[in-house]
Amino acid sequence: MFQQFDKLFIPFITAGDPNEELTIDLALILEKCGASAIELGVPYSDPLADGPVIQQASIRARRNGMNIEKAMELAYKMKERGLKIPIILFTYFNPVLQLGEKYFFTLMEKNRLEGLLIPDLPFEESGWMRKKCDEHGIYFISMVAPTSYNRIKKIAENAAGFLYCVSSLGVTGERQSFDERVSDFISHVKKYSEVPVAVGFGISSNEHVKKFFKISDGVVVGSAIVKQIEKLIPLLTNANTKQSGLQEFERFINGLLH
Amino acid sequence: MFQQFDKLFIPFITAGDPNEELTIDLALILEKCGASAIELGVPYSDPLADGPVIQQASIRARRNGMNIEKAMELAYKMKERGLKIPIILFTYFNPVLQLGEKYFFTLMEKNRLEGLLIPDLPFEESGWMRKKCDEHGIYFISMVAPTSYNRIKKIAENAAGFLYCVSSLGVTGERQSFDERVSDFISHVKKYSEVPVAVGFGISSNEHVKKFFKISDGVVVGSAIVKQIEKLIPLLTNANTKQSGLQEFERFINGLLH
Amino acid sequence: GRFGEFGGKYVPETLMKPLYELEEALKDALSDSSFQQQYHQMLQKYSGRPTALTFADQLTKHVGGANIFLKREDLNHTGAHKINNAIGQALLSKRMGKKKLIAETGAGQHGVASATVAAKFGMDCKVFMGEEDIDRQRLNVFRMQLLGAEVVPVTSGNKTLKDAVNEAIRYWVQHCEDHFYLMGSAVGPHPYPMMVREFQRIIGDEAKEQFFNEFGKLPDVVIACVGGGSNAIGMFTPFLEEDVKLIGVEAGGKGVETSEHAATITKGTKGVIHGSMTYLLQNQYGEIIEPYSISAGLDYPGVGPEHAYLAKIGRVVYESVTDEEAIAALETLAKTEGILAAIESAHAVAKGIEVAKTLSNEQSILICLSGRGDKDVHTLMKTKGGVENGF
Amino acid sequence: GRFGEFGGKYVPETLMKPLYELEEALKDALSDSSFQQQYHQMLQKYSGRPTALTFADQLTKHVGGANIFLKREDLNHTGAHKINNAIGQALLSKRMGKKKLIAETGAGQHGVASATVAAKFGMDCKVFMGEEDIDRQRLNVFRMQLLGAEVVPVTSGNKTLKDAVNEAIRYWVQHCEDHFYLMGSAVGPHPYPMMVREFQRIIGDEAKEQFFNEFGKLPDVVIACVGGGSNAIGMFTPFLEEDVKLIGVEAGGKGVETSEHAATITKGTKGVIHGSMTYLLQNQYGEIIEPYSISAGLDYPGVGPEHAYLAKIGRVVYESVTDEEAIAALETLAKTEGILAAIESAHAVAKGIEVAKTLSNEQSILICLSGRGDKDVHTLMKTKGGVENGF
Repeated sequence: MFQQFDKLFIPFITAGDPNEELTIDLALILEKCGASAIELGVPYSDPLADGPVIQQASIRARRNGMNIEKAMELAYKMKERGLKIPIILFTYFNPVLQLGEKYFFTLMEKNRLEGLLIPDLPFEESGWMRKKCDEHGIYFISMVAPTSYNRIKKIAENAAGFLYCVSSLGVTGERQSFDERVSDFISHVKKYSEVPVAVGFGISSNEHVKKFFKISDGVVVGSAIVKQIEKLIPLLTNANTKQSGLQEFERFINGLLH
Repeated sequence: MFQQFDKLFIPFITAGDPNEELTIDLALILEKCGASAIELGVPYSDPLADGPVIQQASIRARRNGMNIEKAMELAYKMKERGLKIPIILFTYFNPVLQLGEKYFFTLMEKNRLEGLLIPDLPFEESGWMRKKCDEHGIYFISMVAPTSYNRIKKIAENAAGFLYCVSSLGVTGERQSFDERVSDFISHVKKYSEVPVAVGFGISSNEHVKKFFKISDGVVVGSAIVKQIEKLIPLLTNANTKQSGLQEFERFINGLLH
Repeated sequence: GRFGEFGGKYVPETLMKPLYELEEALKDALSDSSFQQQYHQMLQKYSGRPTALTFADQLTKHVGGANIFLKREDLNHTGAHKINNAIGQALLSKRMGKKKLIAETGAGQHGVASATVAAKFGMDCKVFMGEEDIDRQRLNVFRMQLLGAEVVPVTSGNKTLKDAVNEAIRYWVQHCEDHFYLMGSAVGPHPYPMMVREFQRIIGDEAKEQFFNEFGKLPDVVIACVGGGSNAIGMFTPFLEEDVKLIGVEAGGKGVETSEHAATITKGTKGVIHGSMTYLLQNQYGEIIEPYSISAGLDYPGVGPEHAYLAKIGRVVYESVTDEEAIAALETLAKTEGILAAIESAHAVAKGIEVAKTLSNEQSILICLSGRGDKDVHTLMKTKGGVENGF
Repeated sequence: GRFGEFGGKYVPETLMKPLYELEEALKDALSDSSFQQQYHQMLQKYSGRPTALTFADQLTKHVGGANIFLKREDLNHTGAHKINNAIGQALLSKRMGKKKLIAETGAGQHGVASATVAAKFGMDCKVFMGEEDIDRQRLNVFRMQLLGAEVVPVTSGNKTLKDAVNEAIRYWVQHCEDHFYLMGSAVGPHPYPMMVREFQRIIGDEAKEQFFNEFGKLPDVVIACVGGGSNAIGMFTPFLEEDVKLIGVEAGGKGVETSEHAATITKGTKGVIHGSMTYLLQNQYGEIIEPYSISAGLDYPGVGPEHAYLAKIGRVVYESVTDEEAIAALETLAKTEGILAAIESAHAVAKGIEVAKTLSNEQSILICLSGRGDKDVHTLMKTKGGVENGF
């Protein structure tokens, strides 16, 4: 689905943060700014691959009653409100497991979700899930990390949609700079990948975006965006200032990209 | 020294309780009431053979600055004030030890003390001390207890002054009643003793005194007297009421004996 | 890396390499007699193994029924079985050239064990501990600091054990190249459950040998408490192939019919927690439910995957004991045997007493006394109303 | 009943018979192999003996000099050497047909050990404890109660250990026919010092054998802390006839040049305390002076008469270590070896570190680690300013 873009820009937002309505508003702005797809995060009680910014967003969203089922319905509502770009459901494995295979895929299809990213389901554990996604026409997004080494080939060759290349060790969250070896790592990954390679984890400035647009097929931006949303909550959640909040968000995203 | 009396009445008082002056006053009253000798207790930090009443008297006396040396000087003052009956120094062993043999006996003689009773110096440990007392013409008072059994003969045969017969197991202090076996015990002791046998520990009523006057040569009364003194402290230590306090004490002693 | 349908490695991609490395190093170490010798020598000369097998004659007399034996893990250095595993993993870490340890802790027991081995091996040690737990367990925090460890307060989630594990994993993801994650129970992604089992099976190996040497047979029943389940898996492993009834005892808290318990196998459902497929306490959306037990060491929402498997195939029976029953057993054991058990271990004792009554005096029950109760005296005092109440 | 000019039986006449009986029973028991077997079996199967001999490799490296070895009495059931003696005396009491135990306790360690053996042997136990100490050691009071013992508050004197002994003796005088006085240290009238030595020499016997079996020789120096001196006499006894330097370490408190210490041999004078001729802290009138040490277990104004004798004849050197030096040694040991020593034992460690520096790495020092420091964590926290001060 992603090969048609020049460079991919895949923003992450947490479903229900700060509320359902605004999640849709924000997604539409992201599309307007040129997003290639939306990574829609399901808030979870134990998000062990996430840094503090996305953890906080999870807490806010769960306080609003968000859960995996509602998050999936939110994708449908986005499409209803006119979102055209693909939506990738970002969720830990356990919520998926609890919905059960059949119900989960029913919800994926019903809610018009195009992709699935499960950060705690590595290649070795995801065979069955990749197969099921294939059957249902859903892109199962695979990740490779700097520590993946001799597993890169296998993962890359089996990638669907795009290949999520983790920039560096650690959880999600902003980073000041990146290890110089990251270029080598990305070009190594690209050798094996038949799908675009997007880099994520820590990308938080225009400088970063430009750097990775040069050496990869695109970027995933999570914490930087979620942090901006957190900052804008007072504006966004007040009816009088909501519009200026959304404008501010749009300016932020444009600043990041251009 | 004691064979001249019909029945011995040996009261115990703590030196310096409630104060030096009163200790002398009380001793003189005891003599007036018919005491055969005074057992003058040296207050000690760790009186492990004593019950709570004499422990408390020790604490009061030590607060007044009493110690073994002053207690011995107090004996001298009693004699100066006209006391005729013998005075037996009652002291734990350690204070004696710290004064040193030579100085201790110098003090005994200088202060006209006729007897010595060391509750934590049993027969086996007291050979040397008994010999020294002999040399200095001081009666070393020995004790026998209901648990002395086969040691009674040896102790009794070596007794000087009188033989202190412990009425029952336990420390000093009043007792409601005595084991029936006490008579057998006393008559057993008397068989071996060439000196009078006085019974002590727990004798606290006229009834007790009469009982033991019948079956032994006398009694030692400690806690009952010390307790009475404690009760009279408010009267005794007030110049206006001191005399009535002493009269009260005299009445108490007479009541005990007759 | 599987126990039937349980276990696995449900972790971020970054951790796959350190887990493979660990698996490799572990396999290599376990088959290297010099490593085995080092490990056993440390257990013997440092931790005081073999621990005693005590015949609880007074308890047996008091209860009436089967003879009750106690495997005395409370006599280990630092007071519980935790040190067996900590020694094993620290030695492995050293062998892998990693001189920095990461550990999580709830009540502080595994934290203390980790800090202890880190000191003895001259390693750095960071212990992740929920802020709530830090508040409740200041003495253990101080002990870890005294041993030279850094205690890292965890402020995420409910600020308890589960979150300490999350945070330790997060830290590990970032520092996996030179840090070793010393996990305290038979949980987590493969090879952790297997590794912890191998470093704890000394409990069962010794107990089996001690019992057999003395009586020429095996006990009829073996009982151990189950939180994450490390002492239980260590105790059960050598008996799995034998004709011995095995009972794992979960924390029933205020009763498994209430919402306040930690009876993961009894009441939980299958899912993924801390990188492993197992039973856990969760809601319909797979969100983890905070468990409850008076015993901090059993207060874990998941359970080691091998226990989930052993429950599923029926080889081990898992039952639960309430707070109240555990405390009563603790008191009975103290008064009859002069042994102050950890509240965790008292769960096993409670079940042992119950089972002993149903057996004859020709039969024997072996209970794993996983730790001592000194750490619990504060909790007990609160429960019993303290010295003043003439307890 | 004498060690040179020291020892003896300075007690009320009433106690002479029970002391003779005890002497007789002890002699009889010690020469009875079935008693010896019972005693050793209890030590092994209940208390977890033999305790480990640990090479403190990291401490040795840190200090530089002699090799330092630790005899790990901290690994005993209830956490210190006290249990060796409590087991021995309780067995003897049972043998004498006395089913009621009396014990004194200061900080509560011997009280807990006594309550423990009373529970295990199905005996009654009364523990006399100063009111001051009860206030300071509520957790240990609760532990004793949990074990079924009655804790009797002592309100006489300074309401501390010395007075608890006095009160226990007073109670014993009254109940000597059916009660056994289980004394906690190598003090008191004959045969107590000898009896406690015989029930504690297992420490030295084991350590000597362990060391010899491993190195084919004996250590050059053996060090133990001395309060009443039971762990020290137990450790020293098997080495008395050997060419080994023996050092007893007293509590120097705030310095032996101040009035706040418990250095009985170093600074005391000869006298009688608790029925025995020995060195003690006293004034010119023979009144006993309350000692001071940060360590509750060394805070005793007298010392075992055999130590007085060994000091007098010069076989053992007695030196002192201050509070500050002991705490520093405790911290060093924790950080280098992962062992949290009792503050008592830390006095021996401090001296060991000092001595090790003066020796070569061909020489060895054996230190008796008499107990674990869990009980002292509160005191340490107060001393160090606690978790908050970033300690």
